[in-house]
Parts: sequence; structure tokens; C-alpha cells
Amino acid sequence: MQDSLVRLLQRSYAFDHRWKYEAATPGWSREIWAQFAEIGLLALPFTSESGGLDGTPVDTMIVMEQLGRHITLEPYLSTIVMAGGILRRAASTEQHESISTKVIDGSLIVSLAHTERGTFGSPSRVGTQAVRSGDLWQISGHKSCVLHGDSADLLIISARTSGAPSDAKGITLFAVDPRATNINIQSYALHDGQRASDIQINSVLVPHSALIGCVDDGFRILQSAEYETLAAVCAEAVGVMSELHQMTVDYLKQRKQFGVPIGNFQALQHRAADMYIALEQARSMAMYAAMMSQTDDKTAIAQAVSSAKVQIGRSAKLIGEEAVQMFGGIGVTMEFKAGHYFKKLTLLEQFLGHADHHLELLTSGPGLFELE
Amino acid sequence: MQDSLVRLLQRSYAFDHRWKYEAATPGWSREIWAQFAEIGLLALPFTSESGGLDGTPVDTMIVMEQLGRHITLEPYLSTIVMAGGILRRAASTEQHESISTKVIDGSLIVSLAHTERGTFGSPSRVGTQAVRSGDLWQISGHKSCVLHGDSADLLIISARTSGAPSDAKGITLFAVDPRATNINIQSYALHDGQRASDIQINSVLVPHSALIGCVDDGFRILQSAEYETLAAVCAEAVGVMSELHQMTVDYLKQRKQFGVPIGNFQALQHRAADMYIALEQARSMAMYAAMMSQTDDKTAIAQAVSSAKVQIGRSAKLIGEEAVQMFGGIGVTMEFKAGHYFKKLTLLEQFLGHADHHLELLTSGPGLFELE
Amino acid sequence: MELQFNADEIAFREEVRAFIADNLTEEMKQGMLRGGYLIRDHVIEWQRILNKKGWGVPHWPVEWGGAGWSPIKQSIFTEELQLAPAPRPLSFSVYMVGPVIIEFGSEYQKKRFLPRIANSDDWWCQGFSEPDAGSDLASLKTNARREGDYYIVNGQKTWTSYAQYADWIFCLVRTDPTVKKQMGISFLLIDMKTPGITVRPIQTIDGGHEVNEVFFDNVKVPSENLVGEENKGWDYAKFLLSAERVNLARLGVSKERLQRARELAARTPYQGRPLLEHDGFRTKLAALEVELKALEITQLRVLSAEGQSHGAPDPASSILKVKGSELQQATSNLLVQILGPDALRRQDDAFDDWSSMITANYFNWRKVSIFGGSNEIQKTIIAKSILGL
Amino acid sequence: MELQFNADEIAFREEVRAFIADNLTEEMKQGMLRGGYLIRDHVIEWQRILNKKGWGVPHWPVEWGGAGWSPIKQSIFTEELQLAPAPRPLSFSVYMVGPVIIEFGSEYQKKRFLPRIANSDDWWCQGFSEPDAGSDLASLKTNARREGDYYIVNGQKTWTSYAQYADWIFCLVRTDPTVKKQMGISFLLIDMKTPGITVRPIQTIDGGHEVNEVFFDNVKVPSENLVGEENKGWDYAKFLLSAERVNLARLGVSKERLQRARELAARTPYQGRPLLEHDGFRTKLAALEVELKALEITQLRVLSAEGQSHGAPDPASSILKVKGSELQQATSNLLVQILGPDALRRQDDAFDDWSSMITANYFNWRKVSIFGGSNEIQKTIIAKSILGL
Repeated sequence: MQDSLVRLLQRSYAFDHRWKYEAATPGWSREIWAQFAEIGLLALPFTSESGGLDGTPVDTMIVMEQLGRHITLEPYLSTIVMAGGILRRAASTEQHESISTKVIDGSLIVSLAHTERGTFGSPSRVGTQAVRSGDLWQISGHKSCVLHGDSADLLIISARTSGAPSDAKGITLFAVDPRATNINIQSYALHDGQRASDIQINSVLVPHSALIGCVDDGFRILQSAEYETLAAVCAEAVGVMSELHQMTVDYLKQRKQFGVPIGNFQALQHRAADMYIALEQARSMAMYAAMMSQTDDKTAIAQAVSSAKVQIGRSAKLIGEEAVQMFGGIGVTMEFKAGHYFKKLTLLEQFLGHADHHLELLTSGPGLFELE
Repeated sequence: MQDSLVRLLQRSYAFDHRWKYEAATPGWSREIWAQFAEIGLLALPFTSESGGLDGTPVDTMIVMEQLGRHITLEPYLSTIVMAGGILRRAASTEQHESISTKVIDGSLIVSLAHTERGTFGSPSRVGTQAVRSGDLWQISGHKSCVLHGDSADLLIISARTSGAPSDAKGITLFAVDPRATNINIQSYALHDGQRASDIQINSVLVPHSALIGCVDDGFRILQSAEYETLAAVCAEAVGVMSELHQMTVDYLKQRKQFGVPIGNFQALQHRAADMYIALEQARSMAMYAAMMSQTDDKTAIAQAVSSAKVQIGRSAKLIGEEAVQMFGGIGVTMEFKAGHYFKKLTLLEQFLGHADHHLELLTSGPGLFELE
Repeated sequence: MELQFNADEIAFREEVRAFIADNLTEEMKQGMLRGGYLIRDHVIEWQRILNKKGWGVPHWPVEWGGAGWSPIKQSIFTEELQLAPAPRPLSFSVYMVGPVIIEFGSEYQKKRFLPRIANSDDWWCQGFSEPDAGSDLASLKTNARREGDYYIVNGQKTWTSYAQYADWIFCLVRTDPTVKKQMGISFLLIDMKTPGITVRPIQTIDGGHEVNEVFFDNVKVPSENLVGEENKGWDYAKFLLSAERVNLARLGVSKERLQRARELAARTPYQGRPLLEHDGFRTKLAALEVELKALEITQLRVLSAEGQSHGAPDPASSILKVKGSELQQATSNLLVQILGPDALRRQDDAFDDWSSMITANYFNWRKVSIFGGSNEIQKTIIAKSILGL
Repeated sequence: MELQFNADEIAFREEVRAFIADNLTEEMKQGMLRGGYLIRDHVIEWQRILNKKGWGVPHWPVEWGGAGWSPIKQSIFTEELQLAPAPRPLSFSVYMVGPVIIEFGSEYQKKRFLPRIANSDDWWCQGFSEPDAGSDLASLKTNARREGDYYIVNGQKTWTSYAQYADWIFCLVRTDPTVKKQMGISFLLIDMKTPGITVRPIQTIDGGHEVNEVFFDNVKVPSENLVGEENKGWDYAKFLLSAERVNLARLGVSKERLQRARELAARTPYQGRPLLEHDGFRTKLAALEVELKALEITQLRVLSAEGQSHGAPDPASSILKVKGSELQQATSNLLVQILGPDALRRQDDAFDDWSSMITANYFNWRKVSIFGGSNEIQKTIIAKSILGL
């Protein structure tokens, strides 16, 4: 599958293709998505009982790195890794049949609507409310920056069903049709060209069968899916960095100034070496996060993904900024590839918590080497 | 005076002189000290009423930078800046006659014994006790790392006379003869060759006239003297850095490898430029600290000296470590100058609080630009 | 050595502040807060307001409209404008071509151009960089062939800021290809309306349009528009590049960013309370403030030294460029970090606050360590001119 | 790809830990904690304990006493020794000259030297560096002139670690001055008791005595002590320099330092409570741990790759050297920062705790980015061999 993916992306995801996908609705390529389905990419993390391939986080890592190399626009992370991670963990057999199967065959785009504005650093803070009356639940609230919210065929919405606004217990997940009346979706582009939405939910009614998992038990599932997503984001960032670093090295060899390739200048050589070290350190930590995500120890997983995000953040900043600096003027132009990789790295650093945030999380746990 | 000092140090403070001074008792040169007295260096910060020159912190800065350039061993900082700062602020007319006059003529070495072990970050934490009975005070306690404690003719000891162990109020300063019985001085060398002592004070009796300043009012004086000392230490560090940077640049020009001076390598050129920038930024902040020390606004002074210490710490680490790296093997040998400058910078960084400590102090105050 | 402002300077600062407060419109201010890009109408309007007050070109000789201020006062003036923030003056006009014309231009050129520059009647852009030259500016290829009373110019310039608004462009052109590259360059003033000039926009990664390519196809330039002597253009260019002393560090810009960082962090919750109250954040802020304070003093030192030596630019001013750009970039990154998850959104009319422009500004400002003599070039200058390596 | 130890490896680690716990004396451990310097008697005694167990030279071929372990197991073994901490093996013997003799030495040399190395009956030192060579190792000047069955050696070596204890020195010497510098070098084994050898100590800035100058004045060396062929010494030296793969990063050393940092910070008051409880400190600690964890994984990746390719050293191992030395230095600096004001004191018998050696260790460890191929050399290797610049 990895080979098929590499070939597919090389064939159909050159930089000018990407421009076209971004410009047309829905901001990514349904054709590519169909091909992802064809080579099994969309089935990867699902269990074989629900028609999936039983892929591991390491398999996801390999895919995400390739997607990162081409800074792809498709909703793989949001639909397959995030929403898929929740479905795999919590969907009922009926839901697998009605939802997962369609996700796997590429006909259903699902987005997770969990984060709300102003809750950074407090992942269990959910202000969206769901109140039960009989067999119906009535949901009201506001969700922020829902990835690909405008092309989602289904939303997984987290809502508070009991407890105080920041309690971990009392959060429930609901499958909601975004085309329901009383859902207002305001969409916009992110800096990397991906689409996202702010979603206003005004007293939307859903049946009890729309619950994914048990009442009040959503946070545990969200958190596991988030760890997996973090590991995937780290892998994606490694793909972006690898490609950007390679581009930079190629440029250093080819670009001449004062009569010689600028790669002959020792200062630039040593900086390119520093970038390479940062890249390999990041790659190691992305691997580590993926490996650890396969274990059962939640503390160890949390520690691993946070430390990976710290390393990836540091490396991404160094590589991104240095690459742009070495490219000079063209590094900051829209028509040239490198700047887009830099922007993507900037976004990935801010997505699901920047390095400083994850460092702060690490300080409250045991030392990284104290568990051994 | 500056010219005299420069000439004196050039003549009598070459690196091999320094070795001799360090090796002989008391670990510095009484001859140099006498010459310091002669050119007025010891009178500098004292007021003209007490026989001094009314020098400002900026004058002290100029002197300290020169002393730093030769990493001198004499007790200028401890006797003139620290103890001198206390005497200038708090000594009575009689004390000026009996103490300051002799400091100025070079015949009396005074050391401040304030810091106690384990009190880092809590400058008003004084465990040493002084209890009054009639006209006598009985002092007991332990002081740590008293600079030049073994050559001091007089100690200024801080002791708690009221309040809780960390109260700012309730600290009193006493002039104590270190040769008093019941004072046990254990001396040792610091890493830069200077001498220091741990002092055990066991029920030492002193008359009421030994008080410097008022009862319970010592901390205010200590703190002002400490700010002044911090500014002086910053200036000293700038002297050390300047000299070390110059040595490094000279070495880059002269040392050949692979057939060319290593200073031809662009990576080293750019790193030398970074060192230069760090040096000039440090110099600016040393000036700033000295200038601000002349004002009356305590908050502004505290902020200025802390921010100077932060910048100096950062610059010193960069310049010290980079210099040693560029010198290579000889940079870490005892017989070569550069390593000693590096060691001195390391010590100055830890003296009176490292950069992290002063950064922490800054975070609790207003912003540096909010006062403008 | 004077590292604090004296009473006269403080009074001057108050005067400038009061003038800005009275004259800067909220619209101009919001434009600056949002963009960082020059807004043509604001720049022109504000320049005229300043010029009317006699502050349009304060650093020029008094006979051409200068204010006769010390370098320190000029620096105070610039910083206050940046802190406001007021529209930036068009540096290509008032800091670059103006001083070159004053120093090397003909009487005709002075009379024709200087008053119009001071009043922003003409908008100037700079034609120095070329696609293959990069930091090796002198390897430029655009050529000017003398034909009678005209030069015929052919070639291409790039990274030309705000060429889309420009009435005039000052260009370095090759007038003698047979000699050493620095020796065959001339300095020409070219009317942008001349036939044969094409401007092609370059979009930057933040989505903005600031820089352009400018193509010259047999463009006829009257020889009276040659500045100084033919083939001496490199000297004038060096003069120009070292002229914008007072604004290299752009301290006011970074200070203004730090003010905004405090403001934004105070209203951004993190783990349930304002980010500004978190020690970790305050430490980062304090560390940046220390570096900025150090640079402020360093700038005062360089300015005082120049005030005394009248003229010769201090190579130490390369410090101002390197540290100044690092701090502009660090403060712009700090704002991104404060935004956190909100930093992902591209500017959108739905979010009309200046905070929506933060990430775009961070992207755009990667340029400040590249343009105007990259930081690598500055470090080489320090190594060679100051350290003698 | 296997980034975690498997059951067999975990069992092996337990076995190593148990063996160390049973055999390492408290005296040896304290010696390591205090110094960082090799203590001659401890090194010899510990090597003999390991050798008796069959672990003295685990990385050698089994026929010469090797343990037949995978690279991962070798790395576990090394790290556990560092974590204990146990006396470091004498790398000049077991990691340098031993493998060279195994690969290129004569049968006579193998039989004579290898068993004695494994049991530390001989102490070896390394005669590579010379005063004027620095990073340009091949420009060495010490020469060996053939006279009958002997070489007559004249010249000077420097930075010779622990020469004061050495029974033997392995030297690069120039045997042909007429050819390209790398081509005229030979690899000689020299008995330190031979007349004409003088060892002069070099004191390092921490006050310790580890390195030396070694002078050769007409030293007669039997030609049977030439390794391999005359003038092929540079090849053997390159082999040697790339041989100590398993220990480049010295992860266990840095980990052990971080453990100590936690321990020291827990008992160091700052602002009235243990430093370890302060967020700012914990952030620094966590940041270092992340980098160290990343390096640990990077090392596992390099080792697995080598385990598969059998032999050829990965140029990526330069990462291990660069990052490994940076982390050793960063952790040693962290300890200094924890000490704070107590860091000023030079070691003194009055303070017999290992904390009194922290500052001296920080000074001494500036060498780890200089010796054994400076970090600059490593970055050049990365740029050229991996990036193709």
C-alpha cells in the first residue's frame, strides 16, 4: 500500500496539481480520495470486523509521512485518523455498518466537532450542552475550527451531558447530520489551504441511537483518539520537514552566488547539518510516539506523544525558518513550493498544542526516564 | 585614574604575574592593592566627607571592566564595592574615621558576611541571630562563601535581630573583628582562584557601637549595596568577555588548519560575529545597569540590574563556550589564558543569581517598557 | 555617554506623541495594526500631515526641508511613529532616493524631485535586486545603452516593493559591461509611465502583494535623469544602503508588538486563566524584553557615536540590523504562540480584529532577515570590517 | 523497525543490572560520581571482573573473547555501565587498539596483546594528535626512520589521555615524507618503557590531570610492532576512528546526570522550597529529557541499521556524536545551574560530596565537543557525506 501511495502522490500530487485541488470546491480532490479508498488507505485503521485493515499507529505514521511530503489537502487526518479513531473505539455494530463502511469506501466524510474557542489547555472543557427528553437529545452550542466541516457528511459532536464545564466525566459523543436545520456552518480556509468551519448548533434534536459510545463516557475516547492524532500529526510534520530539507539542500547545490554554489559556504553547510540533525531527531520521536500509541499504558502514551510534539515543534521551527532564510526572497513567495511547506509546519506546530504546551504537560508528570 | 589603572594592569598584571599572586598568601597582591590605593581606586565610591572621590556607579563600571580584562584577584569587589557600598550608606562619622579611612588608604580589608547556605532566591533569609543584653550584642550563626574572608581585617555580619527568618525587616549589620575568639573561619579557593570562607560564629560578643546603621534596618542597605554590586559584576563580566573575544579573534587569524587561517572559514566568521553581537548587547546592559543605579527609583534599579544580569549571563555563556570550542584543546588547559576567562565567566554567571533567577525576578514585576 | 534621554529629548518625545495623538486617524492606526503592509492612501495622507508640520523629512538638510534634529531625536521620532503605530514613511522616497539626490544629484534633479518627495507627490520604488544576483548585488545585468540624449534600458528587476503604486523608480543599471562588475554601474531615475515598463506582481506566502518584478523593454530614459557620473552608481548605492541608519533596528515596531502581546495574552485563556498570568509565558516575554532593551541601548550608543563623528556609518550598525530583525521575528512568532489554535485561520472577513493577521504577519516577516542585506551579509560585514577576519 | 527492547533484551538488561549490583563496589561508584576521571586501579579491577564473566570485550569476535552480542545488546551493556555508574572501560585498549590489531595485526601481535588487553594487563594510550595538527590529523610530523629491524621514532604527541598510566602507546608516525600526507603514515605499537620517551602532564582547566604530551627522542621500536603494512596507517586510523560506534552518544552518561539533577534539585532549596518543585526548572529538565529520548531512539535506529548491514559505519552516527556531546554538556551545565552560588567553590576536601565536583566536571566536559573529531568536523561530515554539499 505504501508503494501505491507513493506512486499515486508522485503522479497526481505535484505542486501544480495541489493548486488546482485547493482552488476548486471542496478544496481537495474527490478523485484522489476515491483512489485512497481504492488502495485501502481509508480502511487502514479500522478493524477487520468493520471492514478495515487492522492497521496500527505505525501504519498510520507511514501514510501520514507520505501525505506530509506532498502537503496534501484531503481530509485524511480528520476523517480517518480523528473521526476514524473514535468510530473504531466506540461505534456500535449498526454504526459501523451505517458509518464506517461508507467511510472506508470513500463515500462518507466525517469530521469531529469537539474543540471550542478559548479552551486551549483545557481539553475537557465542553460548553456545548445535550439534554435528554425521552428518546431524543437536544444539543446546543458552538464548535470551533472543525477540520473540513464544510465537506463533512457527518459530524461527531461532543456535548456535555453532566458535570461541570471542565469535568472529564459527563461528555457524550453524538453523530449529527450537518445538514440538519438549526446547524449553522461558517467555513474558511486555514493558512495551509485546508478548510475548516465554526459551527453553531441551535437546539438540534437527535435520536438516542445517534450516541457514539456510552453516555458521559466520551472524553476517554476523545483523548485516546487525540493521542493517536497527535502521533499522526508528528509523522505528517516529519514528511513535510523531510521534503523541505531536501529541497533546501538541492537549492544550496544549484544556486550560485559570488560565482560558486552557495552550498560551498561552510556556514550554510553547518546549518544544513543542524537542520538534518533536527530532522532525524524529529523522525525518531515521531516513530516513538507511534510505537508507544500501540501500548496500553495511558500515562506512557501521553508522555510519548507530548514529548514527540515538543521535539517536532522545535525541529519544525528550526527547519522551516532556516529553509526560508536560505532560499532568500523566493522562499517567501506564493508561487514557490518551499514557503508552503514552511507554512504547513507553522500550522502543525500550533495544531493540538504547541511545543510549550506539551512541555508544560510533561512537567506535571514523572520524568521521561523514570518509568524505565 | 582610568589611564593609570590601565597602565598599572598592563605592567603588573600579565598572565604570569597573576599566577604568582594567586599562588602566594593571601592569594592576591598587596603590592597591587597599595597601588590601587595610590591612584585613588580604593577611594572611588566613598563620599568626599569620608575622604572619598564621590565616584558614581558609572565610574565603578569603568574600573570593573578593566579589572575584568585581567581577571584580577584583589578584593576590590568585596571590599570596595560591596562592603564599601554598605559603609557609604550606613556608617557613622566615627565608623568612617575608624573604617572607611583605612579602607581608602589600603590598610583595611573588609568583607561582607551575609549569605548563608541554602538561601538562594531568598535574600532576606538570615538565620544568624543577634541578641542584645545591655550594651552588648551576642551573635551566633553561620555564613557561607564570604569573599576573601581569610584576608579580611573586618567583617560586616548580617544578623537577625527581630522578625521571622525571611522577613526583610529585622536584619541588623555588625562590624566584627574576624580574629575574635569564637569565630571559626574555614577558607577555600573559588574556581577563579579567588579566596572565600565559610564562617562559623559562636556567641560572639560585640558592643552596640559595632552596629552599622540602625537596628532592624540592615536589609534596605544590603539590597542597595547588592544592586550596585550586581551592576559592578556585569561590568566586570563585560571586561572578561571583551578580552576573551579579542583573544579568540586573534587566534582565528593566526591558527592555521588545512593550510589556511581558521578565521577564513565562514562558519567560524559568523560565529565570531554572533559572539561580537552578544558582547555588545552585554556591554549595553552593563552600561544601563550602571546608569540606572544612579537613580532613586528602587523598582527601576532592581529591574535594570536584573535585566542586565540576564543579558550578561546569556552573552557570557555563549562567548565563554564558543571561545573554548574555537581554541580547541588548548582552550581547556590550565596553562593557557582563555580557559581561565571562561571559568571566570562561569563564576560570574552564578554569582548573585544566574540568568534564570533574574528572569524569574523580572516576571513578577512590571514589563521593562511599561514604566516609560 | 548618555543612555537616558535628557529633559529636552523627553519634552520632544511628548511633543511628538501629542502631535500623533491629535492627527493620526483611527482608520490609519487600524490599518497598521492589521496589515504591516503600506496602505497607499494612508501613507500619502500621513506624509502630507507630517510635511505640513515640517516633519516630513526631518533627517534631510534644513535647506531641503529637514528639521535639524540630532540622531537621537530622529530616533525618538521614528520610534514614536512605530509605537503609535502610524503609517510608515515610504523609505524608498525619504530615506533612499532623497538623500542620494541631495548628495549626488544635479540642481535640476534636486529642485524637481525633492519637494515632491517630501510631500509624497511622487511615489518611488527601488530597482536594485535582480533574479540571479541575490546577495551578490553587483552582478546585476539590466543594461542601459547611451543613445544621444537618452539611455535605452533593457532587463529585469525583482523584489521591487510597492512598484504597483510607483510614479518613479531608481535603478542600478550596467552602463559598461567591459570592466570589473562594480565599476560599470550607473544610477538612473526612471519615470514608471515610460513605455516599455511592465510590472508583474509577486504574491508572498502570506497572500499579500507587496513585491513585484519590473521588466524593461527598450525603455527610453533622458540622460538628465542620470544621477552623478556614469559608472559611479555603485558608490551611490553603497551610500544609499548605509543611509537608513536611524531605522535599522525598528525598535518601535518590536516594542509595539510586545505591547500587543501583553494585551492579547491578557485576554487569551490558557488552562482556564489568562495566559499573561502564567509564569512560563511571562518568562518568555521578559526574556524578549531584555534583549530589546539591550538593543535599544546599543542603538543609542551607535547613534551617539555617529552624532559625534558626523556621518561615517558605524559597522556596528550591522548589529542593529541582525538583532533588530531577529527581534521583529521573535515578537511576531510570540504573537502566533499566544494565538495557539486560532493561529491556523487564514485572514477572513469574518474575523475583523487585528489578531486575525498575526500568522500572516509572521509569515511575511521572515523577509526582514533576508531583504535589505541579509543577516548572513551583516555577519560577514561584522567579521570582516570589525573583527578583521 | 524495533524501537523498544524485546523480551530477550529486557531480560539481558536485568542480567547486566544484577551483575553490576553484585559486583560494583561502593568505592568504585563514588569514584565515578566524584570524578569523571578514570581511576587506574578501579578501571583495572573492574575490567578483570567483567573479563572473568566473559564481558570484558563483548564487541570483539568470539574467538578473541567477544560475547557475540547484537549491537543493541552491546548498547544496553554500555548504557547500564554508565548509569551505574561503573568505571569506564579503557577505550584506547578495548575499543581502539584491540579492534585494529584484530583486523590488521599479525598473528604474533594478536596472541601477544589481545588477551592482555581483555584482562587489562596492559594499559594503552593513543598517540595520534600533535600540537600543530588539530583537526587536520593527517598533517602529523612525528617520524619513524627504518634502521634494520627497528624504527627510530622522533617527534611529539599531545592530548594523550592517561599516558601517565600507560604501558603501551599506539602511534601514527610518518614513514614517508615525500608523498601526499595521508599516504606516508604508519601505525606503530610502542612500549612506553623504551628509552627516549618522556611524558609531560597537561593540567586541564578543572585542575585535573588526564592528558599529556609525549615526546619521542630516538626511540627504538622493533619492526615487529608495525601494524599491517608500512604507509597504510591512515587506513587503520580511519577504521579505528569509526570503530567506537556503540558509545558515541554516551546516552547512559547523560541519563545518569539527569537522574542526579533530579536528586540534587530535590534537596536544593530555591526561594524557600525545593528547586525540583519549580515549574521553570521542571520545564528545563523536561526539555532536556525530550532531546535525550530523541537521541536514544536515533541511536537505536542507527544500531538496528548497522545490525542489518553488518559493519559499514553509518555517517548518521555523526548525529550521535554531535547531539551526544551537546547533551553531556547541557546536563553538566544544568547541574551547575542547580548548585547556583555553591558552584563557585573549587573542589576541596572539606566538601566530600560529589556535588563539589560539578563545576569542575562542567569545565572538563567542554572537551567532549572538541576531542575525538570536533562537532565542526562532524557537521562537515554530515554536510558532505550525507547531504552531498
